[in-house]
Amino acid sequence: MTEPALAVDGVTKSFGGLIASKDISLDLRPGEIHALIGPNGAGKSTLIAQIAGGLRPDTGRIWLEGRDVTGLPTAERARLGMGRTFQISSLAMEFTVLQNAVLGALGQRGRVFRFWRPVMRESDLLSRAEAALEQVGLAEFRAVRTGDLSHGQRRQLEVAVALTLEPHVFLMDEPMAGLGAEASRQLMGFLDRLRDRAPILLVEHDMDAVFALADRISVLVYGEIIATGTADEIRADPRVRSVYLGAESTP
Amino acid sequence: MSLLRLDHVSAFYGPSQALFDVSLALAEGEVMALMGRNGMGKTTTVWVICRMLRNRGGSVLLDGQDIGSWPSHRAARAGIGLVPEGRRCFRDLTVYENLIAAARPGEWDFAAVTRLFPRLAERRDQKAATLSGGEQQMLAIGRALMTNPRLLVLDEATEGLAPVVRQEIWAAIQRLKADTGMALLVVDKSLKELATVADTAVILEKGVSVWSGEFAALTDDITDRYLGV
Amino acid sequence: EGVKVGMITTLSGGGAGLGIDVRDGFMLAVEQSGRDDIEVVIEDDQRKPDVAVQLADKMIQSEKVDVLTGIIWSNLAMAVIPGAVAQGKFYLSPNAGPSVLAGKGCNPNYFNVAWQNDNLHEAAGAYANSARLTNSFILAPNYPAGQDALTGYKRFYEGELAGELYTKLGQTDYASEIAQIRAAGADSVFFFLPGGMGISFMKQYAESGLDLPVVGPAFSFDQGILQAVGDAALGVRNTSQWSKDLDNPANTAFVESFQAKYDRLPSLYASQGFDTANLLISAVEAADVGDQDAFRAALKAADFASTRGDFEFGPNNHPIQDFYVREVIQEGDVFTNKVESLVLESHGDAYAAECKM
Amino acid sequence: MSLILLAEQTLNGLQFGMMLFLMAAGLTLIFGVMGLINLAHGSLYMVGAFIAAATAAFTGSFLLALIASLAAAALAGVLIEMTIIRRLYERDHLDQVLATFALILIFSEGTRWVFGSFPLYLDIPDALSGTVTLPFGVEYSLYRLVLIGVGLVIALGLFLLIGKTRLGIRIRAGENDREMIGALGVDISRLYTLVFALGAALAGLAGALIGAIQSVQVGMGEPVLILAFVVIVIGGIGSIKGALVGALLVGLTDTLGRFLLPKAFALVLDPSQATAIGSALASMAIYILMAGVLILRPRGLFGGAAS
Amino acid sequence: MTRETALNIVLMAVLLAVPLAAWSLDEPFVITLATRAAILAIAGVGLNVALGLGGLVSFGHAVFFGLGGYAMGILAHHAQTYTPLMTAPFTIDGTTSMPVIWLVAIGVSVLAALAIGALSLRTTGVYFIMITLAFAQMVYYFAISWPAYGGEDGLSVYVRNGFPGLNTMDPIQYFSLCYGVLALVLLGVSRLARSPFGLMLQAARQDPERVEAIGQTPYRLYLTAFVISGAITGLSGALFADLNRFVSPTMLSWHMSGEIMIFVILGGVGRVFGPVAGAALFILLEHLLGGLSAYWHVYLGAMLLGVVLFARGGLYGLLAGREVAHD
Ligand SMILES: Nc1ncnc2c1ncn2[C@@H]1O[C@H](COP(=O)(O)OP(=O)(O)OP(=O)(O)O)[C@@H](O)[C@H]1O
Ligand SMILES: Nc1ncnc2c1ncn2[C@@H]1O[C@H](COP(=O)(O)OP(=O)(O)OP(=O)(O)O)[C@@H](O)[C@H]1O
Ligand SMILES: [Mg+2]
Ligand SMILES: [Mg+2]
Repeated sequence: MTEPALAVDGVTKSFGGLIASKDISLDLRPGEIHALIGPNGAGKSTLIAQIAGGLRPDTGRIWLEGRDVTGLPTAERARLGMGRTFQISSLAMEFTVLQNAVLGALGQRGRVFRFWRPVMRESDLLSRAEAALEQVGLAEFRAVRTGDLSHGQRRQLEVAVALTLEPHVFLMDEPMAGLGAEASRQLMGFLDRLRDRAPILLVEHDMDAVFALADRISVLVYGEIIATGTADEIRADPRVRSVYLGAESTP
Repeated sequence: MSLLRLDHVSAFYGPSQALFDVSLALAEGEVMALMGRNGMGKTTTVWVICRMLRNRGGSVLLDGQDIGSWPSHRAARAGIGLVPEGRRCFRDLTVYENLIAAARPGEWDFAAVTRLFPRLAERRDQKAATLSGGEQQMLAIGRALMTNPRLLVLDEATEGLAPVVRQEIWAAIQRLKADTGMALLVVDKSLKELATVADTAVILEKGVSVWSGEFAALTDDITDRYLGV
Repeated sequence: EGVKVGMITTLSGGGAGLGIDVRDGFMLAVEQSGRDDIEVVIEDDQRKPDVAVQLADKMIQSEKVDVLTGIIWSNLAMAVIPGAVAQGKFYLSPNAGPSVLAGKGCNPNYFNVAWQNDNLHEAAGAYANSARLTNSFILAPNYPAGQDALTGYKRFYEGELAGELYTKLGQTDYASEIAQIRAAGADSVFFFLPGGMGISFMKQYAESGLDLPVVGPAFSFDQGILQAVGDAALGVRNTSQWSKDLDNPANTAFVESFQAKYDRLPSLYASQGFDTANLLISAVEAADVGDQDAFRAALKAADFASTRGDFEFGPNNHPIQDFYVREVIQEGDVFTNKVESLVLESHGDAYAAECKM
Repeated sequence: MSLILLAEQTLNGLQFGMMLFLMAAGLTLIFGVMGLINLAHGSLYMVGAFIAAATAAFTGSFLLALIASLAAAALAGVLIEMTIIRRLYERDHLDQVLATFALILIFSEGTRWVFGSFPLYLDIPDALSGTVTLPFGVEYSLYRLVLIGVGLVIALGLFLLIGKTRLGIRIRAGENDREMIGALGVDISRLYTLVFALGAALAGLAGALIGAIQSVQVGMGEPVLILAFVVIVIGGIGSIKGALVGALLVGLTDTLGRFLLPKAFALVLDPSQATAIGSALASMAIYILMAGVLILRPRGLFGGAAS
Repeated sequence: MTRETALNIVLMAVLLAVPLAAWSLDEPFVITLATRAAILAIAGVGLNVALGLGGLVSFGHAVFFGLGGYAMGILAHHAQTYTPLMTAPFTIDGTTSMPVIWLVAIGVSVLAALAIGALSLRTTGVYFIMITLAFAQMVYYFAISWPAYGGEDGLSVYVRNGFPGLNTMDPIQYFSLCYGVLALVLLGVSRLARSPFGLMLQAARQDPERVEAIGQTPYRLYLTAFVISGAITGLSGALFADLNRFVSPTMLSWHMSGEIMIFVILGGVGRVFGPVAGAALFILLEHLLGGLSAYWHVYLGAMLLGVVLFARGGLYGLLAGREVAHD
C-alpha cells in the first residue's frame, strides 16, 4: 500500500471539560475521497482545524505525506500542500472574484514580498486563477465584487481558491452547504474528477453527495470515530443510523 | 385576505438591481416554498419581507396593510420571525441569552425550544461563537421561535445539519403547521423534504417570480427548467 | 508712515484666557494712544508651535509686518523668535522669557517686556528667606519651564529643602504629592503649576487639611484664575512684578480704563500686553521703524510709563524691575491680590552675562 | 520612608483609580458595549463640570448642581445621538473617530463661547469637606471617600445592568449584529439612544464630581479621555469588571510610580537628577503598563468580547 | 481613465498650480501653505499604507513623524553648533545635508517601527489603536522631560538644511523639493498597492484566516506594511521640521497622530491619493476659517462632521465613487 497523503494519529483535544477529539486516528490515501460525517457538534470542524493548523491538538500527531506537521503553523502547512475550504466562507469580500483566485495562486507561488510589478498583470497567476474559476463555473463572475456574490456563489469561489493552491490534499468543510440542487450536482461531478489530482477529506452533511462520492466514510460521534467503511457498510451500520442518518439510510 | 402579499416587488442593492418583479401571496397557516437557483433573489425577497431591505417598487402587504415604510423591528413585532441565511447568532452571547434577547410571550419559551432541540439545553451557557455549525443553526431557529411569530421565515434553515436533525426539523415544521397554524415561508434546496410540508411554491429566476402554484403541481419539466433537477 | 504689528497669540482652546488678556491689554493701549498709524494683525496660534511658525511666516512674508509680538508660551516663543529676528523683524515679548533668549541666544531685535522666566521664582525664593522659611518643599512639572522654576527658586532661597518633586505635565490629581508634603515635615510649600494644574493642586491642598504656608509665582493666583480657585487660595503669598494696587499713576489709570472697557479686572497678562504696546508706541513716537537702528535705540530707551513703575532694559534687552510679594484677599465676592512687600529691587536676570551683543 | 506613608500612597492610588473608573464608566458603556469610539466623551465630561459649576454659582446648591449636570449631559447625549451618532454605528471605527473628533472641536469652542475663556469655580459642599481619620491614623479627605463610594455603586449598577438584565443582553446582541436584533423585533435605535444618554449622563456626573477637586476649564476632557481609554483597554473592552480592575491598576501604577521611582533613582543618582529621571519614567508608567498588559494579553485582562 | 485617476491628476495639478501662481504673484505665504500640505500629505500617504491597505489603525504615527523631525533637529543642531553628536566609540558629526538627514530619519523610523510594530501587532482592532498610542505617549513624555534637546521647548535651527543644487530657503524651491518627494512617494505607494505584496496585504486586512490558508503569514505582511508606513511618515517629519526650522514634542503628541489620521479619513481610507486631498482640504479649511471668528473651531468641526456624515469614503468616496477593483 502506498503511503497515505495525510495521516492523523491519536489526536486528542479538549475545551475545558468538553473532549472534542478523543484519540482520533484516520488517514487519507492518494486518489480517494474520504468522507467524515457525524452529528452536529461531533468535532468534525475541530478536527479539520487541527489538521489545518488553526488549533493545536493536546496530544497526537498529524502527518502530511510522511512529514510530521504537528508543530507547524497554518501558513507553513498550506505551503506544504494543504488546501482547505471553510465551513463559513472566508474570502476577501472587497476583492473581485478574480482577485480572490489570483490571491490563492499567489499564495501558492510565494515570492509575495514584491513591491513593484502589478500582480494582476502576472500571466502565470492569472491563467491559473481563471482556470480555477472556469472549473467551478464562476468564470463569468470574474469581475464581480466578492461581497456581492450570493451565498452559493461564495461557496463555489471558496473551492476555486483552494484549487489555485494546487494542493496535495484537500480539506473541505461542507462545500455543498448552501448550494442549490444543480450547483451541488455540478460540484459533485467536479469533486469526483478532482480526487485524481489530490485526495479529499470531505466533511459534509449532504448524504446524497457523500454516498455517491466517498470511497471510505468515517463517522465521528462525540469526538470519537465509531465506524469507518465503505458507503454500503456505513449505511448498514445500525449505530450510525440511529445517531446520524435516521430515515435517510434507505437509498 | 392573505397574511402576506408581495405585488410586483423590485429591490436594489445600492445601484444594482436584485429583484425585478416578485409577486407572491401567502395565506394564514400556509407553508410556502420559495425556490430558485443560487443568486436568483430568494434571500433578497426574504429581506424585503422582513424589512431589512426596502423595496423600491411594488408593495408588501401584511394583513392587507402596506408595510413598505416599516422598520424591521416593527415587522417582527407584527409577527414575522426570521431564521436568516448564515445563522447570524449573537456570537458573544450565551445560548440562553441569544434565546431570550428578543423573546416575546407565547407558547414558545425556553422549555419548549429546548424540547425541540435538547442540544441547546446542554450548551445553555456556552457562547454562540464556539458552537458547532449545526448547533448555531438550531439556535437561530430557536431564537426566531421565541419571538412567537405568526409567520416564520426560514432561509436555508437546514443547511449544515445532520440528517437526523434535519428530519427532526422537518418534522417540527410539520408539527408547527398542524398544531399552531403558524404560516411558514421556507427557502430550502431539498425538494424531497419540501414536498412533505409545502402547500404552495414560488420559483424565482433572476429576480422575477416566474412560477407559482400548488406545490403538488410542480412537474419535472418545471423543476428541471428552473432548478436544474 | 506707520508701523505694522503682527500679534500671534493663543485665542482658542484651554489657554485662550492668557492670550485674550494680552491682546486686550495691548489693544487698549493702542486705542488710548489715539494713533491711527499702528496697524495690528492678530492671529490665533492654537498653542501649537508649528502653527505659530506658520503664522510668523505669514506675517513676515504676506502681511509684511515690522514688529511681532503676542506669544504666551515659551515653547512657541522658542519656535518663532529666533527665526523672526534672524529675518530682521523686531520681536516684543509680552509674556514668555526663556533663558536661552536671555543668554546665549539674545538678539538686539528681541525685547522682553515681561520678565525672564526665572524671575518670579527667584523672587519667591527671596521672599521665603525674608519670611524666615527654612524648610521648603518644592514642586513643578517635569518640563523645561518647571525645571527652570525650581532652579530659580533655589538660586535665591537659603534654607533647607524638605523635598523636591517633579510632577507630570498636565497632571490633575495631587493626592500623592500632598501626602509626601505632609510626611516630609516641611514648613512651607513652593510650587509652580501653571493653568489648570495649579487650580487642581490648590483645591486639593486646601481639602487635605494641610495648612503650611504656600508660596508661588503669580501665574497660579492671577486675576483670571483666582475665581476658579476660590477660598482655597485665600492668604497665599505669590510673587509678581505687577499688581492691580501698585501705586503709580500709569497703573491706576490702566486698571480703571481696563475695567471700564472690558468689564473685568485686569490680570498680570493684561498689564504686560498694555506695557508692550506702550513701549512700542514710545518707540514709534521717537523713530521711524524703517530706520532699524534708530527704532531699536528708541525701544531700548524704554521711555514709557510702565504700569509697574520704574522700568528699564538690561544689557540683554530683558527688564530690570522690582518684584513684589502679594497676598490673595477677598474684596466683596471677588478674589484678588494686594501687595504685601517688595522682595527684589531693580532685579535683572541670571543670564545677562552670557549675552554677547 | 515610613510604612504609613506607603500605605497612604497605596490608598491614594486606589482612590485615584476609582476616580478614573468614574471617568471611564460612561465610556465603557458606549465604547465597550455599543462598540462606538466616542472621542467626545471627554466633552460630555466637560459639559457636566461646567453646568455643575454654573448651577452651583447660581443656586448655591451642590446637589442641584449634580442633578443639573446629569440632566444636561444626558440631554446633550440624546441630542447628538439622534442627530449624529446614530449614523455612525454602521460605519467603521475610523469614521467614528473623525466625527467625534469634530464634536470635540464644536463642544470645546462652544463651551468657551458660552462660559468664557476663564476657568470656573466649583467647590466641594461644606457637608463633604474636611478629613476623616482612618485606622492607623491616616487622615483622609471625606470627599474622596465619597467618590470611592459613588464609583463602587456605579460599577455594581453597570455590572448588573449589562450582565443580568434583558436590556443589557439586547445591547450586547446589538453590538454583535444590529441588523439581526432589529429583525427580531427590538427597536435598537431607541435602545441605543437610551444607552448613549446613560453613558453621557455618567460622563457628566463624573465631570461634576471630579470638577469639584480639579480645575473646571475648557479642554479638561482631553486628558481624561485618553486615561479612560487606557483604563478600559487594559481591563478588556466590554467588561465592566475589567474597567474597574484596569482603573485601579492604572491608579496604583501612576501614584506609586510617581512616589517610588524618584526615590529608587535617588539610591544611585544625585537627588535632583533622580527626581527628573524618576518622574520622567513615572509619567510614562501607565503607558508602559498598558503596552505590557496588551503584549501579554492582547485582549486586555478580562477581554473576550470581540470588537 | 477611471474617475479616480482623473481626480488624482487634477489634484496633483492644483497642488502644483496654486503655489506657482502664488510665486508669480509674490505671495510666499501661499507657497508655504502648499508646502505644508504636501508634507503632511506625505505623512498621510505613509499612514495610509498601514491603515488603508493593511487595516492597521495606528494612533501612534506621530512617533515616526516626530522621530523624523528630531533626526533633522538633532543633526542640524550639532552641525550648527559644531559639536559632535557622539564621540565614543567613534565620532559622529551633525550634518545640514537634507539627503543625509532624510536617510537618517527613514532609518530611525524603520527601527522604531520594527520595534513598535513587532510588539503591537500581537494585538488587533481597538487594542492595536491603543497600544500604538501607548508607545507614542511614552516617547512623547520622554521628549518633554529630556532636557538635552530642549525638552518641551523644542529645538530651533536657524537656517533650513541644504539640498544639492537648490536654495532651500527660497519658498518655491523648497516647495518643489517637497512636491517631488510627494510625487515619488505616491508613485511608490500606488505601485505597492497593486503589487503582489499589496494584494496579499489587503487580503490580510479583510480576512487574515484566508491568508494563512493560502500559505502566508499575516503578521509578516502587517509588520512590513507598518515599517514602510513608518518610514514614509518619518521622512515627512524631517521635511516638516525643516519647513518650520524647528522641532518640538508637539510633533510627537497624540493630537498629531490624530491629525495625520484625519487627513487619511478625510481623503478616503485606502485611496492612494486620498491623504493628499485630505491634507489639502484640512489646511485650506484651517486657513480660511481661522480668520472668521474667535470660535472658528466650531465651524471647522461642523465642516468635518459634514464630510463624515454626507461623504462616505471621504472626499474620494464622494468624488470618485466606491473603490473599484484595480485591473
Ligand atoms: N473554542 C471552543 N470552546 C468550547 N467549546 C468548543 C470550542 N470550539 C468548539 N467547541 C465545541 O466542540 C464541539 C465540536 O465542535 P465542531 O465545530 O468541531 O463540530 P462539528 O462536528 O463541525 O459540527 P457541525 O457539523 O455542526 O459543524 C461542539 O460541541 C462545540 O460547541
Ligand atoms: N449585499 C449585496 N450587494 C449587492 N448585490 C448583492 C448583495 N447580496 C446579493 N446580491 C446579488 O443579488 C442577487 C440575489 O442574491 P440573493 O442572495 O437574494 O440570492 P439567493 O437566491 O438567496 O441565492 P443563494 O441560494 O445562493 O443564497 C445575486 O445575484 C447577488 O449577487
Ligand atoms: Mg462544523
Ligand atoms: Mg440565499
